[in-house]
Amino acid sequence: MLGKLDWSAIPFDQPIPLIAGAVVLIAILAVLIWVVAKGHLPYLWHEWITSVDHKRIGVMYILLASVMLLRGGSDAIMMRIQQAVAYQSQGYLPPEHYNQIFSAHGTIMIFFVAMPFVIGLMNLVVPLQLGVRDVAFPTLNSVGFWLTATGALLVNLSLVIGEFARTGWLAFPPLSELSYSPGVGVDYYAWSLQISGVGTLVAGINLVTTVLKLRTKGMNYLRMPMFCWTTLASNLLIVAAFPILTATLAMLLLDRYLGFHFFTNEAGGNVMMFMNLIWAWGHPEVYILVLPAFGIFSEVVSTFSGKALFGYRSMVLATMAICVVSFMVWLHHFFTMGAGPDVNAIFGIASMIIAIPTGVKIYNWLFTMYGGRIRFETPMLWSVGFMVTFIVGGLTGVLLAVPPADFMLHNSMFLVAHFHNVIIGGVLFGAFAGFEYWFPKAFGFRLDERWGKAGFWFTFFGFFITFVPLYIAGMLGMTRRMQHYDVAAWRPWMIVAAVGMAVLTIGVICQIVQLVVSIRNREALRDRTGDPWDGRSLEWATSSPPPVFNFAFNPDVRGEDAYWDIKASAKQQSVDADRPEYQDIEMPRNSPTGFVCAFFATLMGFALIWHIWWMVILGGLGAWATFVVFAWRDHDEYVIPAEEVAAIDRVNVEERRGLVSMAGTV
Amino acid sequence: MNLLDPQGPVAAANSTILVDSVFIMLVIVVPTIFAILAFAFWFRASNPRARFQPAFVYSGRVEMVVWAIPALTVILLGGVAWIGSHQLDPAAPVPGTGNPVRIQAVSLDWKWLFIYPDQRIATVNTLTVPAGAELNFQLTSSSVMNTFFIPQLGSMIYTMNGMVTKLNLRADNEGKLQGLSAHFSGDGFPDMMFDVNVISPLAFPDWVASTAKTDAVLNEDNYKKLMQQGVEKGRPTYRLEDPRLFDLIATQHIPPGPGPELASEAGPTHSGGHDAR
Amino acid sequence: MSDQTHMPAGHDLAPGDEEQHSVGARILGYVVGLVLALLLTATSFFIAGTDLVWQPSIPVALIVLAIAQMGVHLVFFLHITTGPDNTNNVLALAFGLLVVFLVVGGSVWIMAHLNANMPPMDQIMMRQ
Amino acid sequence: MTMTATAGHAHADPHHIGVVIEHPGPAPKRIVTAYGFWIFLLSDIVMFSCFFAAYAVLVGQTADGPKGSEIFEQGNVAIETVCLLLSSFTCGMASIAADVRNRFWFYLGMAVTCVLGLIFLVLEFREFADLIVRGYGPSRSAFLTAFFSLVGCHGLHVSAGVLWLLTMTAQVFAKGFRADILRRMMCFALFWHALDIIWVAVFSVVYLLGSGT
Repeated sequence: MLGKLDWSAIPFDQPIPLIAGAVVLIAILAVLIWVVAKGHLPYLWHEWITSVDHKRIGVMYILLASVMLLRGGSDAIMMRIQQAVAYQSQGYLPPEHYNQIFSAHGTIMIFFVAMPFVIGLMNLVVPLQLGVRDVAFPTLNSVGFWLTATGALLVNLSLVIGEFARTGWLAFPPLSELSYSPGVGVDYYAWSLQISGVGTLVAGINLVTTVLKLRTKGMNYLRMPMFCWTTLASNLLIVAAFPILTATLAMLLLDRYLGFHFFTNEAGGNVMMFMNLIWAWGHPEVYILVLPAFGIFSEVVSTFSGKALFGYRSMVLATMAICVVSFMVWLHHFFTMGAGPDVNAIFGIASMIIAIPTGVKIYNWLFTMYGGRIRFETPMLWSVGFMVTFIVGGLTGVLLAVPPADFMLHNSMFLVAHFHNVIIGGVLFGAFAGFEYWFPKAFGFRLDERWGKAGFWFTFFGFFITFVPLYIAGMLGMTRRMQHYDVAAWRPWMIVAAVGMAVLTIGVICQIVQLVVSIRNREALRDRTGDPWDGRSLEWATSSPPPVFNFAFNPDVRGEDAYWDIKASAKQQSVDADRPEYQDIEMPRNSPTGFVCAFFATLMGFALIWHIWWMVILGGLGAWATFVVFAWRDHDEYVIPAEEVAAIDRVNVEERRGLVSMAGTV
Repeated sequence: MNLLDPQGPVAAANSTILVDSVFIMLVIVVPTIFAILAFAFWFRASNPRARFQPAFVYSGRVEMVVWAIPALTVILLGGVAWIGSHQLDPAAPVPGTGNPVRIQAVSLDWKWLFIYPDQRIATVNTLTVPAGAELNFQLTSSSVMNTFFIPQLGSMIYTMNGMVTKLNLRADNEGKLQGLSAHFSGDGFPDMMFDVNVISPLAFPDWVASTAKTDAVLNEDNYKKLMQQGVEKGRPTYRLEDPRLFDLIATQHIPPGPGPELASEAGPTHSGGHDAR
Repeated sequence: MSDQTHMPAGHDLAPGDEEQHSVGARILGYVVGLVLALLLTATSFFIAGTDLVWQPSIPVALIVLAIAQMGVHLVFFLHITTGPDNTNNVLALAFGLLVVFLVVGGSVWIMAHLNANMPPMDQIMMRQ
Repeated sequence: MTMTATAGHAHADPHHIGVVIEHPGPAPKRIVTAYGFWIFLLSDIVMFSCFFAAYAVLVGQTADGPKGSEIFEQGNVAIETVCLLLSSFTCGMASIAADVRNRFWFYLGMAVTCVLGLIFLVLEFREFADLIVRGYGPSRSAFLTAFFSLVGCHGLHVSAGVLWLLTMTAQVFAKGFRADILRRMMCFALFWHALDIIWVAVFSVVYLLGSGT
């Protein structure tokens, strides 16, 4: 009846996950009870869960990412403590638990923190920057989000029901094959990634189509803000790379469920093929994450320097070059497998070639600052911090692309330090910069500067205190994923890294406090202009938060160099010019499709993991039925009447006109 | 285990390339970081002496330079990478004094088996080699992937079941080194460290002779016992019954190692956990 | 980028859509496509089974025929053209094909080198 | 606010591009939908390419089991191919009928497409069942694993296509040729033609190349 599921799946003998799970469960229940008791449930359902508004979905993506950041961060803290104490001893985490933790940490941080964070920001901002009312496929957008959330839910479920993979975040066979990982851990891993992967693919298709086909009048390609360009590049990579992940995991699952022989030791399976395919996805994935961050930094640096972005065309060229070349470098993840000198050298050189456009980007930001009037508000701090940090990451990255150097450093703590250097220093700093920068746009009030800056400094120094020791440990021959070790020389560095982790944690706490403080002081921090930073692109041309239809009139973009002109003209247009006739606006109707679909996906994923076949069929039928019902509906749009548009817009315009005339007198 | 303290020619070349590459890049990275901080500081909004130049958004000259700097660096490093990958290919010969020593390494769950087919001996978790001689490694795995790595001798390489990878090394100085597995392979992975004893070429035959006197014999049956999952705390040595044992493993005539016992099929498995402790 | 120079932006076609033709012309397009595709298929099957052709050249011929047939499908069934109204569609297709080429070609190349460097079982046995 | 005035002039045309044709604004829904689906198809083809790559790598790994030339039946494949080709044609006819809102020809075209698709599926199912009965299932060797996965993946797509076809025909029956249904019909036609293209690669690479030597 319940497949492999029975009481032994609950880890009663392991206090840490059980307590953690209980705490999370109680928290969720408490929130639910509060929501129901306060009568917020209808609001939540109508305004958020079933919403197809790209801004709301963007916010939900970021919320998911933030919650999962805390989960992944807790894993990181546990790992750093374990390695600090487990010198010539077993530490406090037994191997089967420690191995789950580092696997979950990697999986969560990449798939459920970094990905949703950047996708959330893109969702929130790109339609606004393009001057349009929504993304190309609003309902699918909601489906994509909820499927990502399903994946996250399944990963967290593994904490209390069963176990998570003990194979590392990429589940290399044959260790991940049934014979060496007979538990459900790898199944949790694979199914949650398959389900959230569908969500990511949907988001990618959606955003590519949005950028290419939905631009407001006059928004030629070379007038798009840089963030739109990096969004395009990043989502093209999603569309091209995620199917590879889907196929690879499908092969692994076929091996595990139906006795196929793609990657097994037996019957001619080839484990190297998994390495090859997973990295053919894995390397573009890195650029999927970091390209949007590059876009955010471009926006932030130019805004806070009071200048247009330096070398815009170079930036576009560099972005698209990275997009294409990132598909030609994946072998550098397994130089040490022995593919021979020609293959190694060619892929090594191709990997270095990516450093050229990336370097160009750094210099362009540098010269954007040159001759600017730089305001060091929190987003700008993150950006300058990123530039310094990321260069170090780039240096070690190019170093690892030199095969003979990689022969010594592959899989070492040096490598761990390197990719945290680029993922934290690049993606996470970028996500935080974007968060601080666009928060007022999403919610209508700014974030507290003092706590934000404190958060930055703690994170910045915490990062270096944590990861410079790991670089050194790598140079001392320490390899990754050690549950314990007996080498005295490594010990001091692990202790320093644990201290750094504590500093990093303070940084995260500062940001949580910042959020709380800002919400409490929201009236004082209110942004009435819609343009708190003196921004340069169209998202600042509407109110904060924007009305559901974003723009009462689709802006008409003129002028060759988009940024400042667009804003100037857009502002004047919306503030000064006499408004033409207001017209009815059609907006997509809210739909529970995404949520219902995710419900069945969760059911199906869970059933597949535990081999509960009747439930699999139920989930599959349910998902299909959901789509049929969705396809059958007659009215997928509703109309906001012209009077209502006018009423909303006039209030905004009045408010801003007052502010602008005040600003003019200063 | 310091990578910058190489004990053989391969590691020496690797670490020299490593250090060279870092310095080549530092030549541009340091000025760039300095420029970032300097520009950020000088052009702060509160500095009245900084000239505001909002029109400075394009300069053909700067763009040329900006593309040229990373491009030239990459050409230089690319050259190093090309030559380096050919000369330091793991399978490339590393000439040494005296006869080369053939060593067949098998990664087991979770220990290392070193077979000396010509000497007809085998050791577990300890590798004894003569200084100065070329060491020809052939490597495979009894079950899952691992990576064979002696940091101070250089160049790591994967071990995989059903496949044979090749690695040539040389140890120049007598002494004790440590090796490890650099690819996660399961619960006992951290215990896959092994000792490397580099002894004088004169003492090596003696060591072989004394090892060959051991009672323990490594044959197919004993090997199958050895490859069960578990951690080996001792340093057993064996007489090798059949010098073709490695070929039998590599060609899967001896089937791959079994993995954890299936008693714990559902839920968190603890097999190996108690072994590792 | 192309809309910066000459492309009369705004005249886009959906992938799969044809420029306005009469029904007769459209049907004719499909008929031509079907006939060509059937011919190419028949040739493929014929070549694979015959010994009239120099044997080692058969794989090349089959691949060329397959590419030709895919081209026929793209042109006559999917209505992909080089016209300016199709630029975006063709660019997307080109990107997709590039990725396919890189993934398949790269994988085969890498795996061939890996396999060559790690003599599989039969080779070892022959050496004994 | 003093900057705004100067900025307008300074940035008017810094790159001296000259003629610029204004972007006309968001594309109509039909183009947006079809383009999105086009992108999906490309991603689907990338997914297939992985299975092709796996097949290319594993084709020699027969583990003493049968080789391709020993199990492939040319006649069967030829019939399958003709079925799919004809169904592509009839699908094209159905989409023309939908565009001119001719119900009879639309239903006829879709029905024939469906039947041809089903014949294809039955033939493929028979081939698979026959192989499994003979002990040459996907667990027999890595080659058979790759073969079953690649061909089966295409078969699954065809099955999904048939399901989609039936659902959509029912919709036309219930709702008529509404704009959103016509958009879906366009996507379906793209899907069905794309499956045919993939099948061309499958029969060339797997069956024809595999049956020689």
